[in-house]
Amino acid sequence: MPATGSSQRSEEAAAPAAAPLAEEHAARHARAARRGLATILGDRGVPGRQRPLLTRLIAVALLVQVVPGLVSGPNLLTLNLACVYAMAAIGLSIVFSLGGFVSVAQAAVMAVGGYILILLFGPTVGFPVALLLAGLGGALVSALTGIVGARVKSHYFILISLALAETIQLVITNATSVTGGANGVGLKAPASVLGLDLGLPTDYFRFITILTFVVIYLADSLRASRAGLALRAQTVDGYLALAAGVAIGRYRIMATAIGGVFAGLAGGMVAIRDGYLGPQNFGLDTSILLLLMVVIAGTGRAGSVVVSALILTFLSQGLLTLTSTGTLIYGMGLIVLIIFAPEGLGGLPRLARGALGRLGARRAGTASDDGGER
Amino acid sequence: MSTFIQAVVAGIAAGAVYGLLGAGFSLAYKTTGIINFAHGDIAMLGAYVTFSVFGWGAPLFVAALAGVVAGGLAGAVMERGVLRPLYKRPLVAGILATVGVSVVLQSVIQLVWGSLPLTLPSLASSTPWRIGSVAFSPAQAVLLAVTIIVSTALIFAVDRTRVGRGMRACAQDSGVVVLFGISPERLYLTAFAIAGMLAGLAGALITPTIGLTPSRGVSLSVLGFAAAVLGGLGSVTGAIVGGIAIAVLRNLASVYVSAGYADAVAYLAIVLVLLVRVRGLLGDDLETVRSV
Amino acid sequence: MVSHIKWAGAAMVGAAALAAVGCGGSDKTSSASDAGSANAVKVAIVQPYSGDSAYYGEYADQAFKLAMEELGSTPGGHAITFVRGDSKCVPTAAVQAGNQVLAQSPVAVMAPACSGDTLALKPLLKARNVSACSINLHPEITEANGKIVRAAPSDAFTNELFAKYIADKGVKKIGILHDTSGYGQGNVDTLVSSLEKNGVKVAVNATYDFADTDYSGQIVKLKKAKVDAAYFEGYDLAAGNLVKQAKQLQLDVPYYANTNAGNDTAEKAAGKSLDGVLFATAFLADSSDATRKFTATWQQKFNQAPNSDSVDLYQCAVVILKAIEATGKNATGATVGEQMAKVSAPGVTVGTMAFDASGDLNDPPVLIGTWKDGKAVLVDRLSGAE
Amino acid sequence: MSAGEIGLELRDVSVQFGGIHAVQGVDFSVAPSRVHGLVGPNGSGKTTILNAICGFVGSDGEIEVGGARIDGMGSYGRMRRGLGRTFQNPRPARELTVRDLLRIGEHDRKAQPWWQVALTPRAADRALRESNERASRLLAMVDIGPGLLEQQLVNLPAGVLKMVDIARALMGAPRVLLLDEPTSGMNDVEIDLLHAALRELSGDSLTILLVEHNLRFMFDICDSMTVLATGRVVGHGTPTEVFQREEVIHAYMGSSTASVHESRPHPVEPSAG
Repeated sequence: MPATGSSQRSEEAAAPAAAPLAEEHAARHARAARRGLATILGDRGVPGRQRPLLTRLIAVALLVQVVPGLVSGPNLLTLNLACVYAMAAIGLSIVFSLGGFVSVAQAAVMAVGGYILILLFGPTVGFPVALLLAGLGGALVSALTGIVGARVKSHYFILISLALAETIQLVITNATSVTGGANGVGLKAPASVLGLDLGLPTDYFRFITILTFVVIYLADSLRASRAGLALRAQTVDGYLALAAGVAIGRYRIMATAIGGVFAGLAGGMVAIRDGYLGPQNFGLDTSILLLLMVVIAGTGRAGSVVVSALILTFLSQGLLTLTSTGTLIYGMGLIVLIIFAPEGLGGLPRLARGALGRLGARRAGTASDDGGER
Repeated sequence: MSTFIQAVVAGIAAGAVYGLLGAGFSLAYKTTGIINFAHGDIAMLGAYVTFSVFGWGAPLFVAALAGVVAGGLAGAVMERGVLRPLYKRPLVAGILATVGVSVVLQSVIQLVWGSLPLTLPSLASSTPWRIGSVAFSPAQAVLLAVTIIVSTALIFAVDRTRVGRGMRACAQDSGVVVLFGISPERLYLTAFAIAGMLAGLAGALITPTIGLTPSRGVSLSVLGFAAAVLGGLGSVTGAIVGGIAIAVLRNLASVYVSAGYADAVAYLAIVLVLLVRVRGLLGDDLETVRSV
Repeated sequence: MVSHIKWAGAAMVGAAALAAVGCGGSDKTSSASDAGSANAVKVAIVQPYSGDSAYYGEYADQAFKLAMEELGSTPGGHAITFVRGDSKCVPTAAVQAGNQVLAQSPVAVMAPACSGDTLALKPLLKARNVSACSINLHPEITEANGKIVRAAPSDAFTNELFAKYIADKGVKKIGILHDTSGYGQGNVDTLVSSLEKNGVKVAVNATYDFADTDYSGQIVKLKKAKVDAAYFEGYDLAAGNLVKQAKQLQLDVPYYANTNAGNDTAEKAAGKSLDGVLFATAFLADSSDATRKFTATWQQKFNQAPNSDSVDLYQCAVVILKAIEATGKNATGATVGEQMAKVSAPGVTVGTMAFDASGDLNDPPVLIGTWKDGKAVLVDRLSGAE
Repeated sequence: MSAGEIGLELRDVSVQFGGIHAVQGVDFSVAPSRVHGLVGPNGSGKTTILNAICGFVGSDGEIEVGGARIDGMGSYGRMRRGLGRTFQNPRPARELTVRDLLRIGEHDRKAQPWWQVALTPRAADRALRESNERASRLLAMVDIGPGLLEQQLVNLPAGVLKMVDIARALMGAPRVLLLDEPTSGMNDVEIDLLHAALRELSGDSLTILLVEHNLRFMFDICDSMTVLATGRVVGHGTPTEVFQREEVIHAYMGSSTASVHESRPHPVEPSAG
């Protein structure tokens, strides 16, 4: 009672206290506002509010209807893989930009989900149940890194995630009687869901698109929620988060768990896509590729992670194979991008808008009024 | 008992090279704060250069020196060309840039030397001496001796020279090094050049045992990283000890536990050490109190 | 508003990426002839083209080059376009590469040189009704009415004879080290069961990882078990390194090894340590007139000595070309596959290549070789005519 | 203002860093509606005491908020018991806006499961509108218009950032507000605004603990003070009492104490509330 009362009352009486100085003050803020005009114009919209669900649904419906007609053959398969990677990368972006963990274990978390699905799914366990369990398994393993990782500093966390990833690899490779070892293991039955035959690349695309949009929606919701905000605060300044009453440890573990759910689902979908799983494709290189997707996307919305996943997957399937020169170009491109686009793809439009904003401000002269309010 | 001793002795010899890798890794990290995932690839570059120079008819010793120089150059070029703009940026930017360098080095190696595995003869005979029932070869002895000499020199240099003290100061506060009359940029360059030389040396030393393949660098980076972290990031002595500890642990695990899970045992040990040590040092999840 | 612009931008970037890959990414054509002509067919080569095993891809390309020079580049009037997939010696990558190339409807596939890759590809081949020729040694590659023929002896066949050979040498207790690859696992599984059938006890059966640099732990384990023989399985470099490190640690027992120990790389890695190591193989340069002739041709053309992999890949190229030739006008995956199963083509390691009902080579060669003064020499011939 | 109540009380609080006593045996208590100041030279342990109250550093001794013990709790538990805290140098996160920061401040007051945003977007929007209104009202108190809500923190002048940080602490509706050097980085205009606002706040039963170098500001606003030197309490009292005691003057500022006595009280009406 007294706590809320204090701020309530003071709000009413605050204005007259500084009346003589208000003008100068307002001018100062207007100046500040003008300086940040470009940034405000570039703002990602009102946080906490999502793009209307209807728009998203229409977008999914369009994609699901149109794309399988336009894209076919190898490109559709790669597109499907890109969607899988996008899901895992969105998960990693939660672990990374909200949890504050630089993890190189995301591919291993995918492997856990993948193996859970491929070993469970069959006549007795249906596909939706197996996929959910894959997500759950991913969450548990990923949360483990969070629990251990919350105790160490970031450089050491990388090694801890590396240790987990290598251990998962070793278990898969050595437990041959269960996992098939390096030879891998095949899917026991064809999967279908919602009337879609997931063995067909077109139907697989329809399902994975829907799934990816669900993941994007959930990830954006998390980011926009108070919990997401608390997590973002925590990555910037742990004391600030503590001072706001955020239970940092618990929240970070939650972030790793949620990131793990998405990776587990993605792993399960790899198993369905290929009809086969082996330990090798969940190695360090895949984890690094996912980390690249996240960093190149910048710390923006899940949508930009999808874009960078698309680009990097097509690059890694096209440019990277068959020649060493392709790899060379890829490596150099990587370095250039990291050096010259500090905020990744997400930062590029902002840079552009910043330039535009400056231009616009110069032309309009007094754009400060709508600059503040928008 | 002799099995145990043999496993330990062989582990020490193998671990010495991991230690060298870790020492370079640690030195670069200590000065610049960058975790270098291209470290192992620089080692492979040094090894490939050693191979070529040896192939032109130079004595192995000279060829190895050429490999060391090549490693140093690669380290310096990497620092200048890639890492310099990244020191003020988040950890992950530096890491991914070094991954980029690793990709570039691997493809350069593949373009220049091809993907067929290549090999080098040892610096010394690999016919073992027998001490009791424990075998120990001159090649292993040379490896160990070089590691001890180089790391002692390195520790001495870091402790006693102006540049070395600058590096240590850099780890605390890059502003302070100006007081030593050295620019931080030069220190960073020196640190990466030395780290590269250590990597090149490790590459030249390890090649006779493992041969040359373009993508071997990744596992060497991981080993160096693990050695450096286990020993305590930033400490040269720690890295050497860490490297040897990892190799010995792996050997003992594969003899007495399971060869398939030897790496897992080593990683588990590292994680346990980290948990105890880091908690002991910091007490909480936040390192220090916000400065007033 | 802004977010819409962002999405439009994202869509454009995505589309650009799609277009770029669609136009230039996935295949290289090496045939001079017009791919659009009525008689053009596609042949898929799925091999490691990048990574540490990229030399297999190189061998495969060389094998086709040589075979097309010798048999003609338009078998049955078909201009051949190659579509390549990079399997990286990683089964999952092989599935991805396989999906990509099979989506372009090739009439035949050169299966990847790493067994795990081919095993992972098998269901795809069945689903697409395309046949492949394989050089893999893993026993489960072929099966009755499968879609794969194998131009090399199965490890199951080789190891049955090799195990008996080892037992006949008086070995009672053996220690085995192998890698965790699909090939390594399959090889050792067949060897172990055959050894046990012949009364040899397998005291140690330990694994090492591809990425390992040091095998001393595993070797000490063999010493501890006091084995009276050792069997080392591994790809070329690892096979050599294993032998060398075992010698260094004074594991003073007779060594046996898989076919890769007969390759040049193994010899370069291990040098004199390999002398006296007995390995089972299908190809030795100096074992017959055919192999001597092939070795000379290959050496002259590509400036490197052939090994058991390159010779088997060459045999596969011959099988595929011969099958396309025999198909006549209507070459599809199904028809070429039929012809592959009943092909009869000149071989190198065997006089005439023909396959049994499950796709395995009739009368496959099994040679015992060893190294002597830097040369791989024939010690014994356990199967196959000269 | 009920005299018997206690807003914040410290009994025999000590903090050690690796064997060194940064703070030793500190006692004081502050009643609701009072502003209490901690003064002392650099290194005398003022901020450490704030950190100890918040649980950022481990401490011995008893700490009570509103009559309930909070020592032994984690930081977030203490905040939920009604602590609010500002920082001397708030770190402006690049990607956070003023609105974001204020919503973070509200964290422990309004639990919102993250899936609420996904499953019931309308309720989430409503919650967002409410917190926007609260934020706007708080900002108005220090004469900042609601237009600033969308501003990114990095673009704020230092003084405004400090104001926003204080508003952030108030979003959690604390009973006890801990202020760490609030006036540093502020100009005179802003200091006056802050002064008025703090008076206003303490007018209701908010307890304020203040660490500050601006002695004039302290003198004007504090109801009582504790003087610290090398981690120990060397004196208590009203500002007038404190600044007259010899040992306090010596321990605190040495020569510069003269300026305190010479300076006239700042002409701000303390009776605005």
